[in-house]
Amino acid sequence: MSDIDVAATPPVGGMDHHVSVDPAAVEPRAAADGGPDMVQLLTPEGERIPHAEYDEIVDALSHDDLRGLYRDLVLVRRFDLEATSLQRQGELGLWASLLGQEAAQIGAGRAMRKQDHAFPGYREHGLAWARGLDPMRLIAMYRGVDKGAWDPAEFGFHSYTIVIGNQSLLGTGYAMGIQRDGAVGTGDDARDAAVIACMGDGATAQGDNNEAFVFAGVYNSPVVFFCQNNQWAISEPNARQTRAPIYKRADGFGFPGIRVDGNDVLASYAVTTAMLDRARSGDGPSLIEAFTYRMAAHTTSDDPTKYRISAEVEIWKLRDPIARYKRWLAHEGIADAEFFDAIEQEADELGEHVRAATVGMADPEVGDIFDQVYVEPHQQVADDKATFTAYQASFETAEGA
Amino acid sequence: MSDIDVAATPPVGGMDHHVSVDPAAVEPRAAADGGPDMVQLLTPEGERIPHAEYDEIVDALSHDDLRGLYRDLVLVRRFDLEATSLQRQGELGLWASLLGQEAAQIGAGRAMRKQDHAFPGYREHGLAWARGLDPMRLIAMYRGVDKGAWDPAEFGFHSYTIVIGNQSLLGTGYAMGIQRDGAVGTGDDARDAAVIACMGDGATAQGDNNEAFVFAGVYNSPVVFFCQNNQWAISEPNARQTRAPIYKRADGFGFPGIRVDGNDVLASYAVTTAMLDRARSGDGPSLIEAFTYRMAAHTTSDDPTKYRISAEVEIWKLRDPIARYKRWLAHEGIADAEFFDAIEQEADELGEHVRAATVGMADPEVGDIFDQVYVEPHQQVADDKATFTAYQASFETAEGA
Amino acid sequence: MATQKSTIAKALNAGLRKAMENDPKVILQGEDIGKLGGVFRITEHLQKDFGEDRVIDTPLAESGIMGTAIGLALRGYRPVVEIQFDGFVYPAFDQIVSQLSKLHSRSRGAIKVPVVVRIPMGGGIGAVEHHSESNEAYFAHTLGLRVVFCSNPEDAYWMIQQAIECDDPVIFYEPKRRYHEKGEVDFDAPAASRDLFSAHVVREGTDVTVACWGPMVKVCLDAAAAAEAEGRSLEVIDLRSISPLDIEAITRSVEKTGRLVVAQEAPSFVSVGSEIAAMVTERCFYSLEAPVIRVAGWNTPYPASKLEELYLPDLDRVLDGVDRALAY
Amino acid sequence: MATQKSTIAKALNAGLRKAMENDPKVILQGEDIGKLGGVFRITEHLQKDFGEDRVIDTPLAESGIMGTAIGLALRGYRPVVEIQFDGFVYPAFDQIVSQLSKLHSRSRGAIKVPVVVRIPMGGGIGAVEHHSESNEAYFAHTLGLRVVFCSNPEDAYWMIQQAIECDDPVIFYEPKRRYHEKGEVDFDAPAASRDLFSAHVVREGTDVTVACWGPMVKVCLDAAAAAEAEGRSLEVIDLRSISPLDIEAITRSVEKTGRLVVAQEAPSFVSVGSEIAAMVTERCFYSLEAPVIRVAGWNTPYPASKLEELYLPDLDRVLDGVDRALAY
Ligand SMILES: Cc1ncc(C[n+]2csc(CCOP(=O)(O)OP(=O)(O)O)c2C)c(N)n1
Ligand SMILES: Cc1ncc(C[n+]2csc(CCOP(=O)(O)OP(=O)(O)O)c2C)c(N)n1
Ligand SMILES: [Mg+2]
Ligand SMILES: [Mg+2]
Repeated sequence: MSDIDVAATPPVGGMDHHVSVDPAAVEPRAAADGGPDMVQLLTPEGERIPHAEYDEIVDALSHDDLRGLYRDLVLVRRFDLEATSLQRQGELGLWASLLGQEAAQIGAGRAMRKQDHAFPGYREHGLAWARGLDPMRLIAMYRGVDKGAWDPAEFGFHSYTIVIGNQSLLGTGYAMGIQRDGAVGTGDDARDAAVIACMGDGATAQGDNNEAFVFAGVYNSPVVFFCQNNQWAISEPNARQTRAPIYKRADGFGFPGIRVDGNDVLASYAVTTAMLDRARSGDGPSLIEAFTYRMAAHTTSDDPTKYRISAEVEIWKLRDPIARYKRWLAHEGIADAEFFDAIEQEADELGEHVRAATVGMADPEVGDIFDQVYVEPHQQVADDKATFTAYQASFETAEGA
Repeated sequence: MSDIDVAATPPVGGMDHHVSVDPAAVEPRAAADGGPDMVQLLTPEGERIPHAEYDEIVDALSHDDLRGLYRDLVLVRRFDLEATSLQRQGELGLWASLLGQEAAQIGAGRAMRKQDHAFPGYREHGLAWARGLDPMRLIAMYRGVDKGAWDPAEFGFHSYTIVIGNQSLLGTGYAMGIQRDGAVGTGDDARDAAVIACMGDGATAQGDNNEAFVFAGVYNSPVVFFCQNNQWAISEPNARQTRAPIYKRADGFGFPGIRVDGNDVLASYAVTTAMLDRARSGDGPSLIEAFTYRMAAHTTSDDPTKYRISAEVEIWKLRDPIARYKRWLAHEGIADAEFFDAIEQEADELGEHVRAATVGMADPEVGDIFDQVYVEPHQQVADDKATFTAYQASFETAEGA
Repeated sequence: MATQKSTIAKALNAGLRKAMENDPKVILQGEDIGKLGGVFRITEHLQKDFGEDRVIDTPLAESGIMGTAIGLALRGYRPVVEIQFDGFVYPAFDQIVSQLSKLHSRSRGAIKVPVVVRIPMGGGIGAVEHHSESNEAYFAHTLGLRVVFCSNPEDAYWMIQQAIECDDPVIFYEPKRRYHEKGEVDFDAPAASRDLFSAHVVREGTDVTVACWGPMVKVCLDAAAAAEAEGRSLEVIDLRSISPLDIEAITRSVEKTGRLVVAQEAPSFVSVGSEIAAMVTERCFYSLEAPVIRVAGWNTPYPASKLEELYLPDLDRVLDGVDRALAY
Repeated sequence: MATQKSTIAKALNAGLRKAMENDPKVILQGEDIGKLGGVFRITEHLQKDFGEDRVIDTPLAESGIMGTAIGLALRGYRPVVEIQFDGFVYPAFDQIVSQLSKLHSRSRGAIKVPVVVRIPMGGGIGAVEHHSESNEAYFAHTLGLRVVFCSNPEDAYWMIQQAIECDDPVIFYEPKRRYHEKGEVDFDAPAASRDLFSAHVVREGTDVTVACWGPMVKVCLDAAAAAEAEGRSLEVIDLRSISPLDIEAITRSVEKTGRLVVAQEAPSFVSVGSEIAAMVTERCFYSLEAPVIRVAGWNTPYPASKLEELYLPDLDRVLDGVDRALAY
């Protein structure tokens, strides 16, 4: 047909451009649904799907509990939106929005008992809320007033962790401590404890998370790995982080993995409850993949229009976690318009409180730079603090003079 | 029955001593066989078991090839034993014996094509042999003359790697390079290439190896992860490294894992051949778990009597890779006593050669300390070399005077 | 086109593009460097123009990025790796220290690993933890690596090209708070005409020498301008490379001025500043009128961002260092 | 039992045992530390006596070991981690730098992470690559960590106990080539009676101060003995702790002698020796008769073991350093 020798034509840029795997070929597109293995109790339309294993857990919830979940979802979303707008107005250095992931986090957080411990990343505002952490602590961190200075012991909620993967190992070690305290499998509901260790979809690629799987498996430790697959790691889709669906990772480490609809608060609650029970009773670790979507930018510094199409976001809007839950509550007659209005009102108040408290937040003590580097005195830090203090004082003297 | 309150008795050392998982409960003991999933073509008794998938590959081997494998096994074992005894006599700083793992390595090494590349750990003497590396290069490294100074490009056999896990990522990156060179899936037998990346059973716990699985999966790279499960990581059994059988790890990363009898040279050859073919033709990575046993100490510095019972070693002696292969060759009439004698003779010669060459090996050049730290000049290294040289010279002057 | 105004960010982008055009073996790897163009947009448009096989969005695993980059280098490629922020290089530390820095000497020269590791470094952008670190001391102490910093658009352009051409592994630090500062760049000048590893006297002076690199160069130049108003003449040296260290250039200046201030963002304790002080004192023992003064980040972890202004050495602290040197 | 002859290895074992007896929260983690007792037998018999839950054989993953140790500390335990060899600490570097060293300040003091990281360090045992490194500079530069070295059996015994009692994370270096050297140990002396973080003048002298730590202490003491024969009086200081650095002790000695030699196995470039030189020069500018002389491993990766004798500073090189200091 042609006298051009095709084989001899050098590929563009010296490369064969067919070597990359087409992401679409190995993993469903981000807009895809979670597939048949996904545990879903509430459809996006708010219809309740029966489930042999999990109905019992959900059915045990009182109407108060169920309304409480709704309240959590709405308040956390409002808080998050307020934080985003505070950042836009220059009041925060950065904000990582949880928009779209409320159900995954509230479901998991409310499945925890007092004695359980959560090891979060940097986007776990819903989990923090469920653990009783004052949201202003999160604001303080993103405002740059501190680095996340709460006491984990107080809330069973550990430091926000920015370095991807680190917290899973900390959580696993903590769970090893629970074992050594004899607080697993005693049957005492107030004693047996477990850990939730959070990770994102992108984070599953990190060595630390896989080592956490190894340790938890080998020691049969009471830790639930809770992966929020929000489809994106900044600009990279799932297919750039793993070739297999995330929940399938667990099996090769010797424990169960489950995919749950992360936009379904009942499913997230039920599956997490079951896995925490399993852990507390001594049956070891598990991996929950909460299939959800990051509706906002990665953080306020990010511009998602560079890498994802809005049609995808539109599809996920139809799967909104709050809308479906509200529909179901109303349809079942568990909550009425008055209740919804009251929550709306409370949300407004929370928003206003957060705004006022942020704007009025005191700057940190300058001593913070030096004072908690070590528990016990350290000569070089002490010397630097003295130099710093004298240096600062020299200005005051100069100004005073 | 007793008036002692059991619950109130504090556990010894403040701990509940029942929290550890019993290793035996989660993984078969080291002496167990590989289970029904294991690919085996030759029984320990030397009987050939037919296999629908792999017979074809083995049947394609000529009698010369088959005798060649025997020669490899015997010579490598002899070399290894000689090295061990040289170490005992103070000629080597250390030796890591491959005793018992010859078949796994020779099978894999002979399945490679010239253009393939292997990324070894520190015990891959059989693989090195199959790639044509002069065994004296290995001796030089363990003698402390150099740090493994061969040119990987020359042999398709990369540096010995001591830091557990590092080489799998290097191998995966190399495989990504093969893809970019358009040397995958072209159908040209002399062009399409693949990588073998080695790891031990203990090494599967390391973050790097799991990240290598992630990268290879995501990019569908032509790399075969070759894990020699010799049941021990120094003193720790498999159960301390993973809760699930190793070959099952692969599935959760999106590619196949296969357990093969690592003491069966035919099976190791066949499975590796199939997986390398798969990789070269563009179908991506795989994990081979070669189920074998470390018959010797971890290294000459190790004392295995501290942690394993000799009965276990006795069981594995009955599964010796060379004995079973010899039996089969003889039974099939592929090799006769004369051949076996000739190989024995050759092995003796090799042993003598290695001994003589080791004892006579020149010490390294002192310049080696400085000369290959950088490709291009570096002021501080140059300054140190000058100082060193002057300092050395000062003694000569002093002695001369 | 002669010289043109550009930012460091754009100059780096242009330098990477030029290197990729010149050599098909140059490939980029990192998190979000493809469609997004990197969180700082340093690789913007490069994936579109050079394809996904040369501008590789990697899984979120720095040891993996580094290890596969070394593997690609073993295959003959010249990978340029982007570490998203300074504080995220540590998962790759093992691959950098155990493999990247050592393969050449391990193999007695048979292996070359021309990998460039780009790290946006330093503070001053109001970021959360782990995003403001100056960790050059770790890599400078790791023999087998080269460590360089660009401080302005002009240098950024040719330095990144030279780093890529260098057959040794190079840690290439970029002062992230200066990414968008402008300067003249001669995009036609051949990269090879300068020396990546020699220091540059960016301002001549006679009273005190000030050695600095990366983001501190501008601070020190500003300090020198301010000092001039007070009748003090500072000589400012942009070291560019801290491994190797162009000690001759520093000592030449110190022999003249008799005084040296080293300014860096990193904590002083066991740092590059310590090394410069030690070396200069050894070499200029009789010409030094004062001990070498180090102006540095405090010996603490990087603080919450509301405190970073008090942490980072600024113009006043540099001048205070100068005063201290002159007080002898 | 009064004092008794012991090796460093046995003294460490006894110190660990004592700490475990005193506090049920003390637990050990590492590769092969159980039945085997560690590759150097430092934890010998401890698993037998304290059980598998307090002496934990871990998977082969250093980041995992470190991360879970931190997690255990968060639960109120006091983990003592064994890194099998110096060159294998790097996979744990991220956990050490990003979490271990920073959790206390991140939490404004709410969190304590009393983890001890034991590292058999240094060369001289004819080992293969990665088994002979002196990497203390990395950790000394990491504020939030404490870094100490024992140099003899007596110190090994009480220092390990104090390190375990310390509420800050401690990198505890053990000079592997000296594990089996003997010395007197008072096993009854309470550990608390000394100060882990203060330097110790191990030999008084008047002409030159020699500062050293870990395996170099013996070399320097031998050098001092040899120097005495030539009529030179060396004052030898075993620093014990390099972070914090007992700079007062060093300057006190230097004010007396006017000369300082720092001896270390690590390469000199951007090292603890650099810091000592910089600090001492700042503090003793007018009393120093000579610049601080550093005697160190060469600025290269650790060489093949047949060359290590030429790499490691020995008695002659220390004396050469002394000569150089005295030549001013
Ligand atoms: C070790 C490390 N590398 C890189 C980063 C920069 N970074 C912050 S978030 C992020 C993506 C995380 O994606 P994912 O795990 O899916 O979590 P998500 O943000 O979607 O909740 C990256 C690359 C980091 N924080 N830590
Ligand atoms: C990162 C790292 N940690 C620790 C070691 C020390 N070490 C050398 S070999 C070994 C056990 C390896 O076991 P396995 O992976 O099963 O390989 P095998 O020795 O059995 O071939 C250990 C812990 C090392 N070399 N690298
Ligand atoms: Mg995500
Ligand atoms: Mg093994």
